[in-house]
Amino acid sequence: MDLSLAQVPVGRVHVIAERCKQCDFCITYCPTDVLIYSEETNAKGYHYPMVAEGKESACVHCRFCDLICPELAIYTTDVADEEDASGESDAG
Amino acid sequence: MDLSLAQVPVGRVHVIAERCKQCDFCITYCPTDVLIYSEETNAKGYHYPMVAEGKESACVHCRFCDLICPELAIYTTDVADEEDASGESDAG
Amino acid sequence: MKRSAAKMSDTKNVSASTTSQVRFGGVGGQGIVLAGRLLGLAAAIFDGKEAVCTQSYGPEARGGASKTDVIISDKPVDYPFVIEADVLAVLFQEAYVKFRPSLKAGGTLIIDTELVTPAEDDKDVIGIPATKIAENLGTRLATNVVILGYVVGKTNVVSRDSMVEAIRTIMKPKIVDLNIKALDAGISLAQSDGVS
Amino acid sequence: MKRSAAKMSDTKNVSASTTSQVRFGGVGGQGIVLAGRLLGLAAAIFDGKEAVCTQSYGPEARGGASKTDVIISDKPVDYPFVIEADVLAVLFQEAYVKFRPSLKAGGTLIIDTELVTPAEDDKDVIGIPATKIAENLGTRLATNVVILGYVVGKTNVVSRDSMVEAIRTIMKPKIVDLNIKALDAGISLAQSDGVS
Amino acid sequence: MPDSAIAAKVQADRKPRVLTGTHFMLGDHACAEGALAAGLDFFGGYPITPSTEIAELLARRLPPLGGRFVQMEDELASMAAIIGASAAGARSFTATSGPGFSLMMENIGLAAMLEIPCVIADVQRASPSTGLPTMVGQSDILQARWGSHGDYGIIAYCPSSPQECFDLTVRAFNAADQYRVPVFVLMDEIIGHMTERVIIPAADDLPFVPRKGPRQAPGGEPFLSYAPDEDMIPPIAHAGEGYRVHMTGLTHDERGYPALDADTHNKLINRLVDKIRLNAPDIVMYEEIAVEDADTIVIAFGCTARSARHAVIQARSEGLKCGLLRLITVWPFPEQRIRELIKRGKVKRFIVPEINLGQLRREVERLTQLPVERLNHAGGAMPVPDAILEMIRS
Amino acid sequence: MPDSAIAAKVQADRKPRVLTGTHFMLGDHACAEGALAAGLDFFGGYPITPSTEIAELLARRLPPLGGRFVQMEDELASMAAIIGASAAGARSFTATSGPGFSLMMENIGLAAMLEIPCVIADVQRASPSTGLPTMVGQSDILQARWGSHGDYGIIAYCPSSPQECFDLTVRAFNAADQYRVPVFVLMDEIIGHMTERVIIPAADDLPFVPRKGPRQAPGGEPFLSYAPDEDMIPPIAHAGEGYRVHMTGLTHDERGYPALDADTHNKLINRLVDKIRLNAPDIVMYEEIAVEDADTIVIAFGCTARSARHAVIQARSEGLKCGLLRLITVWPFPEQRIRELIKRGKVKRFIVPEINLGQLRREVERLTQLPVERLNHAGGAMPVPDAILEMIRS
Amino acid sequence: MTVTEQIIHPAANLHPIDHLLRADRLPHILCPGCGIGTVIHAYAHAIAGSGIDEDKHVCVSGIGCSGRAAGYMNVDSYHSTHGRALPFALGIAVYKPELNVTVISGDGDLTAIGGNHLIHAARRNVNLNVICINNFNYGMTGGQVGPTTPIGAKGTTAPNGAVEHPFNLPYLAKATGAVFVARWTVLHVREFQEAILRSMEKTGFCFIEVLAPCPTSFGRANNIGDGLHEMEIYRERCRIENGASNLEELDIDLIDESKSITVGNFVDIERTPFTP
Amino acid sequence: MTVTEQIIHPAANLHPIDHLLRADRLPHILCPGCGIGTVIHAYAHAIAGSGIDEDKHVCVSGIGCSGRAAGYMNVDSYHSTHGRALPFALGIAVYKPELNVTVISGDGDLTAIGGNHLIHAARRNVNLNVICINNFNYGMTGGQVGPTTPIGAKGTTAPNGAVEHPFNLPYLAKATGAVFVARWTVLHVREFQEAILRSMEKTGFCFIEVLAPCPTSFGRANNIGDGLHEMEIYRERCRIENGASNLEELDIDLIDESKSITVGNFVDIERTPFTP
Repeated sequence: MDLSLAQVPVGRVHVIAERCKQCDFCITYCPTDVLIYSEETNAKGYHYPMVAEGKESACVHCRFCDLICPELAIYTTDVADEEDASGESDAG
Repeated sequence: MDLSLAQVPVGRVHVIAERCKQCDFCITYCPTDVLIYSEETNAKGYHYPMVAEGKESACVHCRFCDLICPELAIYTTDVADEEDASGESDAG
Repeated sequence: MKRSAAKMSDTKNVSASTTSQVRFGGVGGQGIVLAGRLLGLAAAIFDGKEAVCTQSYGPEARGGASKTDVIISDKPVDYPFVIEADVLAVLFQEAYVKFRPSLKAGGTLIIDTELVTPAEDDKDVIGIPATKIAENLGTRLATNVVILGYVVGKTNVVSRDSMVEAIRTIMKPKIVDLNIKALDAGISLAQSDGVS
Repeated sequence: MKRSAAKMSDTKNVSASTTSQVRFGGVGGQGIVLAGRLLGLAAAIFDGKEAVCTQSYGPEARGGASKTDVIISDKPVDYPFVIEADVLAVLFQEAYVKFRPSLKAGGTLIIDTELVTPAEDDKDVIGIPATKIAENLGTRLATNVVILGYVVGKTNVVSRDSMVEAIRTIMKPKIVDLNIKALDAGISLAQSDGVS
Repeated sequence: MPDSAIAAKVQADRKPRVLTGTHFMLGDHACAEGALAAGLDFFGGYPITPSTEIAELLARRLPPLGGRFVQMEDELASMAAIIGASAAGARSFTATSGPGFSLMMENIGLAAMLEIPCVIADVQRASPSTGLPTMVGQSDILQARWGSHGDYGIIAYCPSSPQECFDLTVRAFNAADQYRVPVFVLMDEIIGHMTERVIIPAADDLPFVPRKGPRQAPGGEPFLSYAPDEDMIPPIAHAGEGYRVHMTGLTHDERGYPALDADTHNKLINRLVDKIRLNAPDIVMYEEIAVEDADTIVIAFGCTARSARHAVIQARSEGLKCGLLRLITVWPFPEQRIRELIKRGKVKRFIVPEINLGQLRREVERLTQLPVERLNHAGGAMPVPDAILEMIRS
Repeated sequence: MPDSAIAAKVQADRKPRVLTGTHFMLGDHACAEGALAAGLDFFGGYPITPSTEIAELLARRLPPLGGRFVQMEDELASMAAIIGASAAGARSFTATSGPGFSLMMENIGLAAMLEIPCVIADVQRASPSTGLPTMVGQSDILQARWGSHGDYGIIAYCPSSPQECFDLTVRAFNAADQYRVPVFVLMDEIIGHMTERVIIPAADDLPFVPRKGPRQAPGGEPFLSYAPDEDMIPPIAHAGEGYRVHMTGLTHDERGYPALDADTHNKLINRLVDKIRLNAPDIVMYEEIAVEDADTIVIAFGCTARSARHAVIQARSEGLKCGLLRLITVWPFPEQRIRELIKRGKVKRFIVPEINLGQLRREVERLTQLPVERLNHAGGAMPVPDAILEMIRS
Repeated sequence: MTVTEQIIHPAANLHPIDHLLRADRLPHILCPGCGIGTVIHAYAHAIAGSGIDEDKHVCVSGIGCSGRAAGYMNVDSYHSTHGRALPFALGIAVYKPELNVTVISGDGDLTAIGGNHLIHAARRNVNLNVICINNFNYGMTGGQVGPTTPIGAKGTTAPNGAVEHPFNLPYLAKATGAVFVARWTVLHVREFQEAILRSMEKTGFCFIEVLAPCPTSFGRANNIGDGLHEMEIYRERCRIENGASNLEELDIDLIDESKSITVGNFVDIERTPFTP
Repeated sequence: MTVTEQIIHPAANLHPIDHLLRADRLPHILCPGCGIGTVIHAYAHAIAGSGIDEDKHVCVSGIGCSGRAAGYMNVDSYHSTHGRALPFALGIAVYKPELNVTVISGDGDLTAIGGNHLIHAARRNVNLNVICINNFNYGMTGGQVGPTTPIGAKGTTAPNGAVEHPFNLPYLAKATGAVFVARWTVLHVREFQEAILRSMEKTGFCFIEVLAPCPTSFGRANNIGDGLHEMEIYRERCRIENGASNLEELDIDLIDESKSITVGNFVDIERTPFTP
């Protein structure tokens, strides 16, 4: 599997909690182990991913959590991009 | 194409004239050119094969005319067999 | 229009209409369907009559007796098949056997002498050498048009000119002249009989 | 027999029959279909009553609210679905929202406190820690039987013995004892309320 | 290895062919157990909701009993395969729902034309097209009669309970063999997915009607696969029995050979239809409740008949003169019985509730000018008893 | 190279799309010319007697006109392909006969459910099964109405002449687009294989009814593919037009999204049936001869109507009070007109000759208790006028 | 040893193999020069030579000219629906494994409308002998092109020549799991007969493609002339390569005279047969 | 450079690719751990990355869990009948060649009931992108085995394990004429997405098999546990071999842990596309 990264930016993790079904893919396959499960559950009763304590700067915006997610429930943005004040996300 | 013969017996040609549709296969592919067309036609108006003059002993009972015939209208028997007085034909 | 109500006049003296029932009998590949279509075309389009052409198909593409019926009338033709043939033209022995009963008493029976041998007791059979004539014209493929020409010459059910138009309409240009020759050969043979 | 004509007596005082309508609401994988079948089996086979069990399927194999209805009566059951539930037991929030209206006024509403949060204005809700109880027995998979036990203890719609027989009949031997424990835990919890 | 697999299954599953006893059983499973009890030899099927439970049970139960279970590549293949197996002598069966039933239509016509017995369960769902796959419908009724091109006869049973899923499936196999015809068990999703008491009799108490075999030894005079007896049913010989049969979907003579003429066709097809039409008195089944003096007769089948029964009994208890005619066979349609009821002159109207837009109602309308009131739903829900009761009261 | 091939064809065949003029034309060819004249864009078909001549003509004529001709692998594929092409905006068409028609049934249901217009010619032959492939039948009449699972509405035209093969095929394309429904041209082998005068009008004189398109630009509010106007027909948007439509055979809401509940299903399916049933007055076509004072009315269609016409005119000339109601649409069935004729009180009986075992007769029986006399043949031959005449006289 | 005379038999009677044919139905309906009759003939000889009880042979056909084959075989024989001969035969073969079931049908029946059943029967390795008579078109309906029509060859539905890439049937059969795969022509009647015998010996899915002339439809449309002329094409251009490894290259091009047609027995392997 | 925070979005809103999905229909009906959602997601990204006008993309599906894919794509999308997605799509692609038509459906839909259309669409080289989601069983109906179920794997219609030899889909696609053939798993999501893009670029019949977990049916029946466990099988046993020449050897055996699963882009050739 190719998890190689183009560069090493800092990413911001976005979670759409209500879509999550707790499949574990994003948490398991995050190359930098950024994610853990939330305490709370969403309406369907699933625990959803969140950034682990101490991992706040660990996301490298590799987008694997985004691409692998069957529910379109998570994605990341490049903090640098945001500082270029480009409001719209073009993660796609 | 394999037209080789096991031995060289003498064959007798049997024609079921009313089945013939004059496709030419037996006449064309007889290895010893035994067959020609009849003058007369059958009920459907087809000329059927018959042994050419001078070819009376030419049939080697290779059975190709029989096997290739789409109409089951011709077969040969081994004269020798007949002299063994085995009445029934077992060309099949 | 959703609905067309026929005037009562439509329903008057239908029996007055004159209708010709022509049947061609043969075997797949002899072009009897073409013969029927030529006749129907000549009648329906160039003679301004009503005409219907139908054919029966057997399972065999080759070797089975088949027929083509042409009904020509001065009134719309309803039933599209021959019930009692005024003319029966046959090019194949099996077809002769199969369709002979469909000829009405006193109807015209035409056979190709080379292809059909009528029953001994079969009277008033008109045998013509259509195949030979066609061969003399260059191809036995024109046999169907020779016999068609004979039917036309014998019955005048359509005009010769309409037949020529029909041939020009349906056939490939390069075989038109040949077939007109075949048509005329049939017509003149019929007229030379002096029967019609 | 091609034909069976019912005696008129069949048609007398049907309304006299006593019928219980029990509905289980949950989500695929919680075993509410099994709960319903156990209840129906106990009633129909071991208590000699009439019983029908039906379930609704959604398109989702997982994640959609689903229900199982059990109708138990001393007369043949015709309509096989709950019209007004005497008992509604729910193990899933969506199912609570979807099926709450089907409970008749004064009917018994049972929820798993861990899985369902009732509306503030929802009165007379019986919340039980079925999941917790099942976990204490060794597996939350027995949650369905715990709540089933509670229903049985609460309503006596079938006898405890029949329920045990039903469990023995349907379930794999190695999990029978566990589920009987779960059943009894539910029953005793219900009776300890002293409501029934 | 498949043999060892079968051996393994026999180990794994020692259940007898006939599950004699009292059960709390799913309708689909009761249908499958009925097929087994009837002596099922071959099942060819394809998964489709809501019939899949039938195949799933047979996949477990049939091989250990020596039968053959094949999941085919599609419903066309399923239908062709069960005809082939039956041509070799197997009691054969498939189960499907609307979309698969549509795909089977061409070969249902073949089974009718070849007069090869087979049984097809159609667990009806809300249709047309994909519709509501998990929800109830009763809208394949006319398709079952007319779905394949041309005229032909069939038999169709409509169970109203899991018990009838068992009983009528057994009966379907017997009728298929007795009349050499494809027979349908027209279930609906509610009946198929309903669990209720099912009593299975002892094997010896089950009816068994064998196929009529040749009354001549093989090898002699040619056997005539299509020479009917007085009951209009010809005896049948199977592949491998030595009779050298030929069967064709073409119009054929009594020997089974193609005979491509209108007279042969007319004679053959009329027999295919008449062998069911004229034997209808022996085939038709229905249940009646209180029709004797009824001015209102409800005609219903399948799950709908359950609500109708409840409504009629309720209405009777209110003193209303109504009755129920519950159709157990929808095809042949019990024309004769309905004409009798009309002739009595007591009935003033019919009410026909169905989970379709009025299919069986059309059959009733053919028989009478009395009002035939409709209670239709296109699918997804069955009528509640009160809806029918309201119509009776009105 | 296929493009060059098309170019070559254009060279080879300069005939215009509409063959304006008077022709002596085969019924099958007149049907194909009707499709071309109606603006056919896509044909997907499979060879089957007696419809093959339709495909063969289109294989020559359609590509040079810029249309697409595809010979598919089977009839299931043919039907699916013409629905797909129509979903992209094509006027699409297939032609078949009984066995192929049976195979198309599932996807005919899809076309009805998706409300995607398409035209299917079924040249009926003697059936069931393979039957008599080269001989006439009229026994797909009820299959055309009920052959797919579930309830749905369709339109079916029955030409009685090559001229009507042309006229009604043109009409079929217009009706399909106007009502968003599959439309059948139910020919029979005799009409399909009959050669007769066909007059093709000038292109501008041909009726053309376009599909109702969206009344909104793409990209704005979601387009509702299933929001009907007052005529019960929703506008349609096609693949590639930017409306991002979704269409599913599942029960769906006005947006086209799956909505798996009984109420949505009931509403949708009732509309699918009612949009034809309630628009029937605009759709139904028939021809009448001398019905005004008739005590005997013959009801016939297709080739059978030709013998019926002859018999009725003959009988009238004999002073018998009879008339002919020739059905041009068999579906929707002209119920209203027949009720009117009955209400006049003059008609004493109906005679329904058909080349099947009494399919349309059933529809007449639903409307009256008057005698409905049958003249049926299972297939292979059409009734001679005298047979009908005898019944009129009797 | 006497000299040959010749015997003209009356119509009724009697070719030595007639007992395996429904001789009362001869002459058959097939056209002069059509190769299907030779296939029927070869199958009869194979039955006789198989050493298997004739009553244990079963023949199943689909629809089309080749589909008529079953109707002429004097064994239990079934003429099913278009494309469904294989699942019909599967039902027989699975229920009565003691029977030797041969499916004889055409290229259109088995590979166009019946293609799905072909690949699944091969995948399952159902114990069937399949003789696929390939005449490159639909004969019964009058010469439409099909999935075996060579590119450029004409048919009534491809008046300017077929544009679709045709199936390479031996490759398709191998790729889907057949345990015996051969291609012959009716001219190679001895080898063809041997191949049928081999398929009768083997347990599993055996597939034999046999090329046969269709003078009336395919021949006429493509100026091949009569059946004999198509036979001559086979004679001139067929190359026997038993065990050919490059099955993916065995496409048939009848039009380009420089291209040879590879025939032979290509695959003969063992694989667990289907016994559900 | 700031440190990451995390943003929890409300349900309604809004993944960056949502504009290519019918987001109002999310969450979809598929089970937790099912891989089909990842395929939908990858197809959306491929559309966005294709450089082709979104309005020119069309998605067609058949029936089954995978058949629901079309219903979630915010392009013109059609949910047809079981097995008929390919001929339905052919009608669109042939009539409007300017459209980029992708068929997304399941193994059962495309290779069991739809198998005939698959081999004929490949043979014709119809310009379609086919994404065949292989989860080794029928999920929607509750886990029956099918033509892709590995021998020995269990399903509700094979309680003792499947005995039929399964299809090797890349080999079948190549043997019938596909111009682009690939096999990936949803874990290889980047490579899979690249393969979809390639199929969108190419004119002709492109076939991508993508393995996806079905925890509820296949996983449970075969003790694989949840979707993650099946993903772990892919991670441990998949071997990437682009351009693999030995396609006939690429059968999948999920049960035997010693067997590797070959994935990659196997075929990428040019052949005259179907333009009737």
